Amino acid sequence: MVGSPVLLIAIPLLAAFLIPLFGMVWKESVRIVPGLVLAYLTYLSASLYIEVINTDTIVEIIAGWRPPWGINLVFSPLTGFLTTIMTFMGFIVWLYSYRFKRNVEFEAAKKYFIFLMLLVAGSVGIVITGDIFNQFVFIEIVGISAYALTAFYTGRDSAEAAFKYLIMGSLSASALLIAIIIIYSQLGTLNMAEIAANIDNMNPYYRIIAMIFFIIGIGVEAEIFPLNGWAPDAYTEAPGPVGGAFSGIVAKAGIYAMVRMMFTLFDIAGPMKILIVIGLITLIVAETSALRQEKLKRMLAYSSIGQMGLVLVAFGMGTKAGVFAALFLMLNHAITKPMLFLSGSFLTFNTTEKYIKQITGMAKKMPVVSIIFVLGALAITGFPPFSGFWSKMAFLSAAADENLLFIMATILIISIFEVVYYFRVINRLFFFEYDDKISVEPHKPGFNGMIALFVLAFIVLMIGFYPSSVTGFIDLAADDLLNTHQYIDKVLQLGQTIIQ
Amino acid sequence: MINDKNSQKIADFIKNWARKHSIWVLAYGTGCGAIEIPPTMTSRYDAERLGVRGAATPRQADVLLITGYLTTKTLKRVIRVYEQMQDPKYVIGFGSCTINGGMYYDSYNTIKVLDKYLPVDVYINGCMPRPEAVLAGFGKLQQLIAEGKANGAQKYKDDHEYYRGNLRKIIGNKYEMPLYNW
Amino acid sequence: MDTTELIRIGVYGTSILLILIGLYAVLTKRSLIKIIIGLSIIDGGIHLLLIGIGYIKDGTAPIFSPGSENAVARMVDPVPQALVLTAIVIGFGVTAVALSLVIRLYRHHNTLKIDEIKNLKW
Amino acid sequence: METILTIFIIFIAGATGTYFLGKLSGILRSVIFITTLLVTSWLFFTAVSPDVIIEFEIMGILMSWGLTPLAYVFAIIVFGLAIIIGIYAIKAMEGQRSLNFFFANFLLSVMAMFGILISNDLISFFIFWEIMSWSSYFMVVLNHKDVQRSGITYIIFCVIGAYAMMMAIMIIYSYSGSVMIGDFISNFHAFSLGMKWLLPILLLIGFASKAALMPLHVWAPGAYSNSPMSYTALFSGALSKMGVYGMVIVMIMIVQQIPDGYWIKEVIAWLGGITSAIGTLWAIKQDDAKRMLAYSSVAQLGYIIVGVAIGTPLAMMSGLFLAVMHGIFKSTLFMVVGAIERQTGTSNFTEVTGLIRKMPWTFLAALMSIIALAGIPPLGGFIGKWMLYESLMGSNHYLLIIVIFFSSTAAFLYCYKFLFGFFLGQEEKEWSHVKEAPAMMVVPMIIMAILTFVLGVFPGLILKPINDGMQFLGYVSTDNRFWEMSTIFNDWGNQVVMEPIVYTIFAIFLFFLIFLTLKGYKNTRYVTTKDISSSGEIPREDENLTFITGFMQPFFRAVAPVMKRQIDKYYTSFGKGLEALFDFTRRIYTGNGQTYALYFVIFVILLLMFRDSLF
Amino acid sequence: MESVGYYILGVIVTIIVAFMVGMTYMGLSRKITARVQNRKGPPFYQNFIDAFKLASKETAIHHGFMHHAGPAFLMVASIMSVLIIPVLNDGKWFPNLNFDGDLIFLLYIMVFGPLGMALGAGQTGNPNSAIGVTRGLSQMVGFEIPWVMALVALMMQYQTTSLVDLMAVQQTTGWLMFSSPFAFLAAVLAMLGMFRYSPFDIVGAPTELASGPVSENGGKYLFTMMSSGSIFAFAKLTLYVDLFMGGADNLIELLIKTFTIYLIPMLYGMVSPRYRTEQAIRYFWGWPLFFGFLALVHAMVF
Repeated sequence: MVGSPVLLIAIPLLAAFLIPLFGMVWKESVRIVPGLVLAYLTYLSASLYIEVINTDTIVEIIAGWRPPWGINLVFSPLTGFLTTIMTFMGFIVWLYSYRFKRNVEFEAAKKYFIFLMLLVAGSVGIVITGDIFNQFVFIEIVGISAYALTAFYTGRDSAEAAFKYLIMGSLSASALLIAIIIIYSQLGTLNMAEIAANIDNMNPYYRIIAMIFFIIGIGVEAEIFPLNGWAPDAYTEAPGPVGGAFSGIVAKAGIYAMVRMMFTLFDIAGPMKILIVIGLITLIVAETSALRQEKLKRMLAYSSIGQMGLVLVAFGMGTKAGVFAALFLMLNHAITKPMLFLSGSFLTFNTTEKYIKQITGMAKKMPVVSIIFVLGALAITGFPPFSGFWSKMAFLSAAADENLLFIMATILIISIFEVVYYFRVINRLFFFEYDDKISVEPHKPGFNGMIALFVLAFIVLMIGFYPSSVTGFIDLAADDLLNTHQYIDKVLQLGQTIIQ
Repeated sequence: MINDKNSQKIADFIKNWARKHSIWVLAYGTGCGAIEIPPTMTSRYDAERLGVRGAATPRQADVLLITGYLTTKTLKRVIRVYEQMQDPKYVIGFGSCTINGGMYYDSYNTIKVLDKYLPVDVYINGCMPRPEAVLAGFGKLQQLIAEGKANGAQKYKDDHEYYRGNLRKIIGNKYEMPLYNW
Repeated sequence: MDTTELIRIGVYGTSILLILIGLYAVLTKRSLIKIIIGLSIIDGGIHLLLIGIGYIKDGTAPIFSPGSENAVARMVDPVPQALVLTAIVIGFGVTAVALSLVIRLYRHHNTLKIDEIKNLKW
Repeated sequence: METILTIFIIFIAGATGTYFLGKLSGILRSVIFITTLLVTSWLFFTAVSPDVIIEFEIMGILMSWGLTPLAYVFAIIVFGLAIIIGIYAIKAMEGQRSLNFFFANFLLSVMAMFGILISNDLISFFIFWEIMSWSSYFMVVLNHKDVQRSGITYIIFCVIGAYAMMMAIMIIYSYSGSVMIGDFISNFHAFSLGMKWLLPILLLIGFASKAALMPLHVWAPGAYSNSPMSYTALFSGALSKMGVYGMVIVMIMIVQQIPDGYWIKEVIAWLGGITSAIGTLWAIKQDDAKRMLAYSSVAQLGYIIVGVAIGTPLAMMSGLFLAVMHGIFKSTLFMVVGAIERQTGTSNFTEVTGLIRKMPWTFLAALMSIIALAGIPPLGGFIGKWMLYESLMGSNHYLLIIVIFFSSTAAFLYCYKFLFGFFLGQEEKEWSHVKEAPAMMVVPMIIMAILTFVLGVFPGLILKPINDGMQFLGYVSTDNRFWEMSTIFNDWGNQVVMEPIVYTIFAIFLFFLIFLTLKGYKNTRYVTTKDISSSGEIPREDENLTFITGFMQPFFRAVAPVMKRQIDKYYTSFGKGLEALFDFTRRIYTGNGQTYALYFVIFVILLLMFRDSLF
Repeated sequence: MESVGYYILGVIVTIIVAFMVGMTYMGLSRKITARVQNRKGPPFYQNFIDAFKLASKETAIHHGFMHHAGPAFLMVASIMSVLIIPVLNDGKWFPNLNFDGDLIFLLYIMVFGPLGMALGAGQTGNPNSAIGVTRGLSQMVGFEIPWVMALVALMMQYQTTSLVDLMAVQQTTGWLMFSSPFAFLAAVLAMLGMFRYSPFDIVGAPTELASGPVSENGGKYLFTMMSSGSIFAFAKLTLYVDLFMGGADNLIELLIKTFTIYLIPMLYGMVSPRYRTEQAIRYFWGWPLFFGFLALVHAMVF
């Protein structure tokens, strides 16, 4: 064993506290240490993941308390998959934002990296924890760091965005807490496996109420429709890499929490109407809103929300193929959307408004970044031979298996809008003349940022040309999510063995 | 193929016969004389029985019919039209005005003597000449054609400078005429 | 209905009332500060609820001390208390962040009216 | 198996090389570009045969590549056009923007088309289809002209078609577990009745959108006219034929298996007929040559679709023959427009006139292609038209024949307008400096023009592969029944022997041409177009006497009721309405944090209310 | 299989006969018009004189290649159509190219001439020519529709696209004029436009367009056009006779029948003023189209 899953949470938390101390010694370490930490986390997560695939799920017990009572971490093919993506994306975001803005001085950079560490720690925690209250705590950690990151820039409307996020976040935390209270009062336990094992004993009335509050509580992070008013604002006002982190890390954690709750905690088998309905509404509202956006990041934000809706629909089908498609969509989205955010952030670097019209003709000045942006756009709209196509295909195939023709049609129609707004931007970028009056001053992207973009672009192309490179992992993860009994057994057996 | 004089004569005879019986007229209705053309062509006098027929453009016409007085303003246009016509081509001066100015003998802006500007083959006298006179004029022209004497075009070709000089006196050098179109 | 039930209903009722009051503040008050107060009231209500489910009549502190091993039945459930402590801490943190944001907002917009702070929309 | 893969690799390597090495020098770029095209074509024509099939697996889906005889016909179009247009493009694109991108993308497009033709399964078909879509999209907007309007329109219709197709493919995959076209066809009878109707219709929407069938044709004018002409030649000539290719397969292999599928055929055939009529009418109205040819392409594709949809052996043959012919003459015309635009800087009839003496070879190419387009006997277009009419006659589509004939007759109007507008009419001083296009552009055009003639005399040259392709589609061999090398037959055994006719026509033509030219040759001289009989008035040099504005006005006064309703307008207002609606709905995000909190509460209440139906 | 020389001889004879007959008919038309207008009128051979004069007239100018080629195109169309249309029923006298005389081929070759002519007219650069051409093409779109409908009706009724077959049919069933009256009506009304006599003389439109497309052509060009026009007129008349009146067994019968047909547009034209272009198109899309539909219905029912 290369390490323990607990390190995945402990190290970034520790790093977050130590960064200011390092900063006192050597200012540059504020920027370097997070990178090292994230690189290590990625390595750790990946190697653990490979081990998990080859052997068995790791269930880690914290502080010696046995699973039904104590907190346990579950590092299964599913969680390992997501953790690896998250840590990797965290590393990419670090790579990109290392000296993101030279004018960001030491204090700001310190805060930024502290909160980034917290964000990654919280997100990873949400995914690998096996305890609902613990999950709540991690959600709050993610929340607080996200508020802080959103409000990173002073002098803009970022505080406003952060405040909206905060209102929604605390309301949702309250709802989540209520759900936890209901479950605890009914079942007397907080352990997911235990809850899952006993969920049938629960009063159906309370069960549904608890589920509703869960959905609401997690829905804010998962960006489902009526609860996502904060998201466009936060994505817009947060620094570019943070937007990437939100879409690549936080939203994934939120979705994970939601589906884990639906699939494992409440052990719903078969299609989940609620997820499909919410997902579809989210998708439609977000994509149609994105169609009319004037700001680049805001458009990307709405697109991100829409993708989350799509993922929810895919999960909602509840079949193996649906889950597979959903995980594939998550993977692609986690890679592509940060790519768009990061490259878009380079393109609009020298403007605070981030209007789409301000990138008119930028491809002449920043060709490589523009091409990567286009690559991302083509991938996310599902044009072959890029990565998005395969996930979209998997999704449609899953929907067709379930005979959900209406949903297929709806999603394809909505995809047309998606194509339209992305291609509008591409047109502006490439096929308009550079205009001194409206276009922004081009920015010379840093070396590290370009590396980050190249890595992402490589992954997009790799998945696009050779999807089998990732489908095996996704397949295992999907199996893991669907096999509730295995989960319960794995966690509770551990408790049994320790008792014996 | 047939180059000797006799056969040339025969060919000319046939050609002239055909030309005689097929006279396509471009009536340049410059003055009041134009009013006499319709009666000439229609039922009562029916010039068509002689093979006389209107032509729409100078390219197709054989005869340029100057009906009446010619103002200095229209002169260059008439000459232009004449120059655009294809050989063989003939000019008929119609009415007194084309001969000596007629009732416009003292007008400051009409052409008194058409002969100075265009090689007129046949003049038709009268103010106005009645259709009978017009038909008589066509008859005279046919006679001239048959005899091979209607060689106004040749005259124009030979004395081009003379005609051009007269034209220049009227319109000056302000207006460049294009090259002559044979 | 014995007193336990009464107390329990009382606690639940109070907590729900608190939550509703907080919601009322959040939804209707236009001042940012009042909204934050509302959020805190909601938090308070939930904490009360959380404590309430662990309530046992004449309960003792959940401390295993020598000599009172047989008092396990009368012990109140320790978990909600642990949870509520955590939740309070988190609530405190959130409130602190919120207040700092309010300061920023006031500097930037020169107002605390929430419906005047909507530069980001649509 | 390696050959197909090698061709793809060469294409990709060529595209990459063209893009990156092109930055070093233009000559290198051209050399790589042409070499790629030549090598791939050579490999294709020599080493690819219908027997070879590659199979491989992606994401657990079995895919296979292999050439079918039907695809071979279209591959001839694609590769033939690609080479000729490629040579043309090198010179024609000189001095234009983004050359590296253009040539690389050109290769990608050709590769995508080749991929479509080589695909035996729906997934790789779709992948190449989409590659073709976006690569052609980038060409449409490459000129930076009317980008947001025509470009977006094009991509919308691309994706509408593609998504309809994808939906069908996914249904097929999930129902039958195989994406092979062959499996789909043989298993089609096992689908439920609803699916039997839905699947072909979805697939047809996909193909029709590329083939610019009537309600889905609105992208064509903008897209064709805005891309560089060197690409539009390929776009209209070869790329739109991919839609036809798909339609052939669907109409013949699948629609025939539907009970009452007859109606689909009828509807498509009528749509094709109406498309051709409407396209022709709008083509006449255009003042810009590119737009005119674009509408003309729409109309011509209408004929092809009629032939394909009717589906009798003769009709199918005529449709495919017309597809080949359209590829030849329409791309020539687009090349002509490209040459004119390059030499004069504009492609508007109302601006350019009287180029015939400046660009005689271009005119010759244009004349031949126009005659072929109009379907006038000595050239190839006639063969296709003849077979089309005969097949319509033989299959009792009498009203359709009237519609087709109307559009074909009305086509003379724009044919004439094209020749007159550019080449004939008054020679203006403004264009006196214009020179003939460079030889590298003229020669391809002339080659194509000669091809129209050759195929007019010997239609058998192309009818032979078409016959093979049709045998693949399940028709009985039409050997010696519908065609010989120079003779065409109809359903009732009537025949036309093209050779003597063509020779007679040329004999008569040459006789009178020589007569008219040589009679009195010594005394004859050329005069400019200023020397015209204009009532004696002498046109000044700077005076534009050309009659071209409002060219066919009387005709349009007669057909005004038909022209009043434009489908574009409906689409535009629909789009505007949608955008207004979305503008309204996105006001849900009011920007007020309190409102979001309210949504939160409402959401809770809603979920609680509908908990029974939702969970 | 006769020799090629025999064929060529037949072709030349056919052309000459067509030329003579066409010219004579046109002369007769002028004569008859004159008589109707209470004039004496030119002699019936006036057109020959005109043609000869035009041929003998010098043509000193040309406007370029298409100016030569335009009339040649016109000639191709008229000669090809006269070669393809069977002149007589047995075909011994005029052994021409009529390979089962295909009707669709004929339809296209017949519109080829006007288009070529239009190209020739285009190069002269005269605006009047272009206006005339647009009018002519527009009108063509007008009258082709009822004409094609009539043909389609015939073709569908007898399941052939061959003119020879249709002629053979009439040997047994009698004239198609009586068995398919609506087709005949539609075709005859379309013929009015085809012959371009008044009221459909909008192409040349004397005094309005200065003879339209031919306004720059004199001498040899006009001669070619005139002869082509006469050959073409003969071809069209023969086509009508072949289609609707059972063809002709000998030349006399042919002349009688063709002249009868020829009288229709001629007499109609004498008493009608000129239409405007759109009026002409609307005319053809009115009653003729209606008759065309009736013809189709008739052919479908019977």
